[in-house]
Amino acid sequence: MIRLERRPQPSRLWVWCTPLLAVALTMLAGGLMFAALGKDPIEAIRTIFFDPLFNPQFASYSRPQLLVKAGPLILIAIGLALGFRAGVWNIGAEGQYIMGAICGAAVALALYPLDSPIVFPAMVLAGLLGGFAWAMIPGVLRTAFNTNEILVSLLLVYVAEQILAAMALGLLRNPDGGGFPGSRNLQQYPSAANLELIAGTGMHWGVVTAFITVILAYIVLTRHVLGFHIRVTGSSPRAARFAGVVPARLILICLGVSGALAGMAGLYEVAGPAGQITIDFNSGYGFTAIIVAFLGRLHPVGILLAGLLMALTYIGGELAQFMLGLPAAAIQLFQGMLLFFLLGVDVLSNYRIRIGRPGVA
Amino acid sequence: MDLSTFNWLPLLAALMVASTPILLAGIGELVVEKAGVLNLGVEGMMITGAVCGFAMAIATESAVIGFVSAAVGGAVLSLLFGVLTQVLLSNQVATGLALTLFGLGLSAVLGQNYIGVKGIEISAVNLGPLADIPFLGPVLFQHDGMVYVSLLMVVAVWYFLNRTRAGLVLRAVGESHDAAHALGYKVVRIRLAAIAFGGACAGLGGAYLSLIRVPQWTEGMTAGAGWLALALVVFASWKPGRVLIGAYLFGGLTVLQLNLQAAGVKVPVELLSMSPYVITILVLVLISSGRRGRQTAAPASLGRAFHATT
Amino acid sequence: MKLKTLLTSTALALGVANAAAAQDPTQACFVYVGPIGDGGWTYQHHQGALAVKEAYGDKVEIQWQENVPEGADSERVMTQMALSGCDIVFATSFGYMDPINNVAAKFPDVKFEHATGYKRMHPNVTTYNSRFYEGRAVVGHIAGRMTETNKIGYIASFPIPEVVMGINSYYHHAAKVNPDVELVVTWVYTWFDPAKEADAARAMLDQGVDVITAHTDSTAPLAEIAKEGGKAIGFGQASDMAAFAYNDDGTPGPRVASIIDDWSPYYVKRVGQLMDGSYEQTDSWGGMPEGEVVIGEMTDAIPADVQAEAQGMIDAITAGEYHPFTGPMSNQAGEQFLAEGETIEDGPLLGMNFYIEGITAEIPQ
Amino acid sequence: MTQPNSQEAPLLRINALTKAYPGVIANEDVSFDIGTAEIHALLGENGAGKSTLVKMIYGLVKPDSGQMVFAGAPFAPPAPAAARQTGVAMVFQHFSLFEALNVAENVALGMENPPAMGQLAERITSVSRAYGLPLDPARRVGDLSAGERQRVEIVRCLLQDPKLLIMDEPTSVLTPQEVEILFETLRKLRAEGTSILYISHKLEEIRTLCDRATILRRGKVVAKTDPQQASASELAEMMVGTALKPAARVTGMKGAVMLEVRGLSMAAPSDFGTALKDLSFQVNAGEILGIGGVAGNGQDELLLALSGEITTAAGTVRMQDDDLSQQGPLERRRAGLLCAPEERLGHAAVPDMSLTENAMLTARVRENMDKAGMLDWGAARSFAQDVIKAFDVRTPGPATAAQALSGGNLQKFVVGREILQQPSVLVVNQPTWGVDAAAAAAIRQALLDLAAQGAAVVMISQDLDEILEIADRFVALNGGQLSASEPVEGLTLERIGLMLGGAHGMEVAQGAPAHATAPQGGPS
Repeated sequence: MIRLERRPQPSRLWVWCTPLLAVALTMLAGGLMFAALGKDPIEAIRTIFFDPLFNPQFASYSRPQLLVKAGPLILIAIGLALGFRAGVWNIGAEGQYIMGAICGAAVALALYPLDSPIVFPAMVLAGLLGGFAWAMIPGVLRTAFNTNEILVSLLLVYVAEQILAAMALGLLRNPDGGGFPGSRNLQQYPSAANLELIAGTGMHWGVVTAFITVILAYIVLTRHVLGFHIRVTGSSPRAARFAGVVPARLILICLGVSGALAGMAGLYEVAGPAGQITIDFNSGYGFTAIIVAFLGRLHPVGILLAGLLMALTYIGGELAQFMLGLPAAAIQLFQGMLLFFLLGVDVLSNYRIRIGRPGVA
Repeated sequence: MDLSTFNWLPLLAALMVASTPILLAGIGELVVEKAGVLNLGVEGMMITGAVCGFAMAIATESAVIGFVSAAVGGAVLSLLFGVLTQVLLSNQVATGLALTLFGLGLSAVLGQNYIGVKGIEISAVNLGPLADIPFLGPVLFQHDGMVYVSLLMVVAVWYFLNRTRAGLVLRAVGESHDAAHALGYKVVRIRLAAIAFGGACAGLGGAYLSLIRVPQWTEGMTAGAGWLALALVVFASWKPGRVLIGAYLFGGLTVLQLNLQAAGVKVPVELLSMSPYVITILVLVLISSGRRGRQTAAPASLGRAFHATT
Repeated sequence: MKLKTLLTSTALALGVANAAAAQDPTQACFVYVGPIGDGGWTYQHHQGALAVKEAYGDKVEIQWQENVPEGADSERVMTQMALSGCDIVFATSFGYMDPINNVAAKFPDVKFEHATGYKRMHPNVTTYNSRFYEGRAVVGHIAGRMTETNKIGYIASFPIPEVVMGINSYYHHAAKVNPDVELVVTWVYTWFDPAKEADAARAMLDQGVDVITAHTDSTAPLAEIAKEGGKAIGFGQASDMAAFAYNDDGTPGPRVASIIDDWSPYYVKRVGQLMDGSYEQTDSWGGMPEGEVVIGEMTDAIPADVQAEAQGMIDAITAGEYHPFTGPMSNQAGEQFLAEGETIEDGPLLGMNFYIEGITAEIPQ
Repeated sequence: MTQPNSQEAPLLRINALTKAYPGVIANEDVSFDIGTAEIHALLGENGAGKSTLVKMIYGLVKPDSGQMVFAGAPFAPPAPAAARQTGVAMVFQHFSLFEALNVAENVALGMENPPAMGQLAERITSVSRAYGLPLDPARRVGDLSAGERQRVEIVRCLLQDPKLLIMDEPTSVLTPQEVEILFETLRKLRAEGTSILYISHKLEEIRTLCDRATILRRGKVVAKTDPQQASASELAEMMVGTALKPAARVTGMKGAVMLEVRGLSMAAPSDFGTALKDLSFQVNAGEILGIGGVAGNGQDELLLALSGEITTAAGTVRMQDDDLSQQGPLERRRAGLLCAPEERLGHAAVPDMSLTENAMLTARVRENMDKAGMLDWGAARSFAQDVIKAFDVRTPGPATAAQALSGGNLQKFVVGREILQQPSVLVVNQPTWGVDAAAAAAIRQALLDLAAQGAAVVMISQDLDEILEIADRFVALNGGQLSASEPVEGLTLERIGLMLGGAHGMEVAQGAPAHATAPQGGPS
């Protein structure tokens, strides 16, 4: 009989070892799946995990692309992790991401074709506020009426998607676009474009912001009273109150920050890699970021690594698809396995596995 | 065109059919949440059920076997979530999202050979003279069997939760797993059973899409129905009867806007498309701000991990 | 079947021509917006890709990637394709327009082909599209002749010119043969959601519509029509959807004809040109004459005379003798935009954002 | 009133039970008998192994070795259901109740084969009346008082006609009068032939109620005795192992009024809470004010109102010249008003955080542990170390998680953390609840010392003995209202019982012996 026994405090060793174990298990199980689909498992694993980093043909391109892909994931996940640590469950980052993109793009399109250095900062601000405002809806409902923020924030994603479709077809539609849905391409509006800062590095303002946010979040969580209060609130809300935390204020801060970061991520994406508002502009970053946040153990550095790992499986998965002819679904399944293993082995950092006579009847 | 020529009768009949997938998935998720577990992976379980049901129905030419396989498929997938969250104590929100991702991928891999295959024919249940009753007949009594199964399921779940001892135990586990454990109830096993039931119901809901509603297999065919089912449970404030009302309301809104369009009435489509979500949020606010609302609504242990300490 | 002979003959011809030039196989790469398993848009493009492979055998390699979101992801995917040695990249969704031009700028030696777009910012970018409205004209004609309730339906995806021109073509040809016909348009705001498509079909049937065509990709509307037991009909869309042509007992099923997007001739042609060196940048808008729009088998549900009329229209269009948008045609306000005998220019057609006279609904804004 | 039962075969024979958990042996070779129709006391300090032992009897935990014999047959229940079927019922210390469910549903959950709900409701009504524990089967448990909740547990047991009833610390939530009524109920059960295993650390109760006593210390049986023959101090010594000296009380000079509460009213913060109604009291420097009362009468709420976690109307909470009513916990700490709540894990301390972090939790403002929001963890660590040293907290060091400490050690840390910040006013709630005797004595002494240094101490406690031991004045908190204060000197238990509101709606069991003098039906 195997049973679990709670450790008095999480094991530091396992906190670092579990992700490696999970990746190894995923390679094993994924390899079996690829073999079952008639592909060479070793080649498939190599394509997913190593080619984006080391293949001489692509690596110089895909390495920076890792940053482009990971940037928004990290940015959103950091904000979410602050909330999750405080027990504030914003799972509607996808909606905040959309609203940030819409608001930021709307500012750019309203100012078009003004050529001025204020355009981009104004967009960033608008994106931030858009995401912030969208996150404030569950925030205010939670603090004023005690409405469950998990459900409200999730439901608002679908509302935001409808707004996005309406915007792409209506208000923000490119007047020179021949009636096709979608806004002007902001990449072609120099004052508004979020381009690579140093060519060939993938570093755009969003990635820079993500890195800065990782550092700030680390400092806040470990050194600042706000981070301390966040951790205390998540661990025991009553103790937090006792320590002087005003719960409503903390909820609003957490939702606000995560919404603002998601909104900024949306703005950087629409002004940069994506370029324009389209009907299905959002591609699930907001949901994937939740997973990234958990994979990173809600720790800023962990999130940085988890975001990069996630980006690696995306890009490596793409390579595996067209190099080896693997169906997209198999890659999705593979990512699902990775997540399951990561979530499953996490138990080792908080619990000891005991093999022996059952203690519990 | 005006509303006087609008044909309401078939709208009501269509509403029952359109609502059945989310009704099935919703009633299953209700039981799961009543046991104190939040499984956000409904979408993944539905689509897995859709492909399992379709494949087996094609293989055996039997709708019944198709639906049973869908239920089994959904339940097996849900147990993956169950083992992770109940035994390995992973976070329920993250695991549920991962389950959706996994289910979408799995179903697409399983369904590769069924693309473009025509589904089997499933006819309406013959209810004899009932079907000929004017007005009520066409609205209520000319449907396929699963519509009635879904209605029976609502009644059965209501009866189970409110009138049986097992249902009482399940609610008790959802309210306070520690107290239930102290009384000797097997919290983890009960929750696993509830999760499996939820998975089976979601599988049935998915199979209803692939076998009756559409009927065909295509990747991603659930198109967000699982999320709507999750909203539905909240909208219903965890009461089976209200799940029925909510499902028919949500399904009705979709059908209504399409019918109004078809009747030539100009409707704000985007507004109507987002209305189920907006209405659910309003309902949430109402039930949570009401006096004692919170206690009577959500199961107290919802989403919390349980680990027996002794 | 016609298609097959076309393919084999092309293959033979080109195969001979290129026998000497064959060293490294040519890599043709395809970017799909949906899953191949959608049974519609992406599925048909993939059939085209497979036709290329079948036509040239070892001399080509095809690679593809499905489910590629528009925007940044597609740009990366196309770049990786170019880096991996693709010689020609077909991007099969409108939303890839700006990304493909960005990538094309970086890889001048790689050919890029963009379906349904209009931007060719670099010499190595070609755009191509199909004149689906030609097919709509044919099914519109059939609809006008066969409706008994005088209500015909169109399940519309998004209010964009591509869809609007389809609606106009459909209605125009139905009204031409049946002035009493009334058009019902239902916007579902999705390209792919089987349940919703089924609901839309059901709603139209319930409101008395008995002929339905869809601008969405699934077979769900046909399955819904089948439940009417022969009282209503529909058409296959994008793919042939032959499964719905006949019921299990052999009687004609709900799908009486279909509009097939056949990308094979175009893909086979372009890859062939690339291999034999005759490749040039083009803006191609093929239709029935090129074999890109094909009307699938008309079943016996369609009366012989109607079949003959429809076949006549197909032949006329294929021969270039008839353009579905031929005047006189007016907009809803009654203003004539095509005079008697005048045919529409491609420019205005591609930007069409109004309904023609006789349609009572309004395009949603 | 010893029962003549020892000559018969025992109802339950416990033979050499041993149960080990990693790092600790909870029970080692425990053997004793419980006779038929006997009230058997199981006496021991916190952590002595009482809970583990009863969990084994109830089927929640399996012994590593040893056997039990119940009514002549081998007894090894694999699960509580089996134990219940054999005739064992248990009233839990921490209630095993479901707040959102009603009384009848709660009762049904604890029964093996409950009758239909309607029938069950009738039986609940009749049984609860017969034993003087009236209950409305349709009420939601969440709306019941602590005493009423205990009745639900007892009635749940009685409905199964148990042969052995296990009661784990049943009186901690009862007023003295309610305790007396409970005792009558238990005696009536004994007269009907039921055996009772009565777990407690309250010596007086055991001496008045129980026929025999088994005393556990560190998992082993250290003595078996007739409690009615032993004195309380003898029992205490057997339980603790050493003789404890009572707290040394230095009656210092009473100074000026430090804390004044005037007309404090507060709505119940939760559905299950108690509203505070017009409370007024003063505490002087150098004085300990004892606020007594039965659990659930507003103790937690009063602490919240004093700590600033809930603010109240202006002018209701004052320290000397400062009106603190509208201030939050941080401002109150700055002003010198510190608190130590009852619940150690989750309120006074964060379970999974280290002692250093828990030091930061409340000592940040007074001990200057931050600059402009940036935390000085070094300062927190050394402060935690100071607390550990000054209060003899047994722990490997300040990096240990709070939940890894024993109850007594953590309580010493929590109280010590506040005392070392040199408060002008210290409010403690249940300072020695669930704490071993040595730690309890140390904490009481620390409170006395603090008062002697000129601080004002408010001690909210449900342990009347504790109040009588160290408080100067006593007020009773009952239903969210305060009685007038009385000096502790010369106060009797009976007087205190009356101040606490007598028995809450309880009736004396029918046919109870005539010596039950408790007043009936006091205000509830």
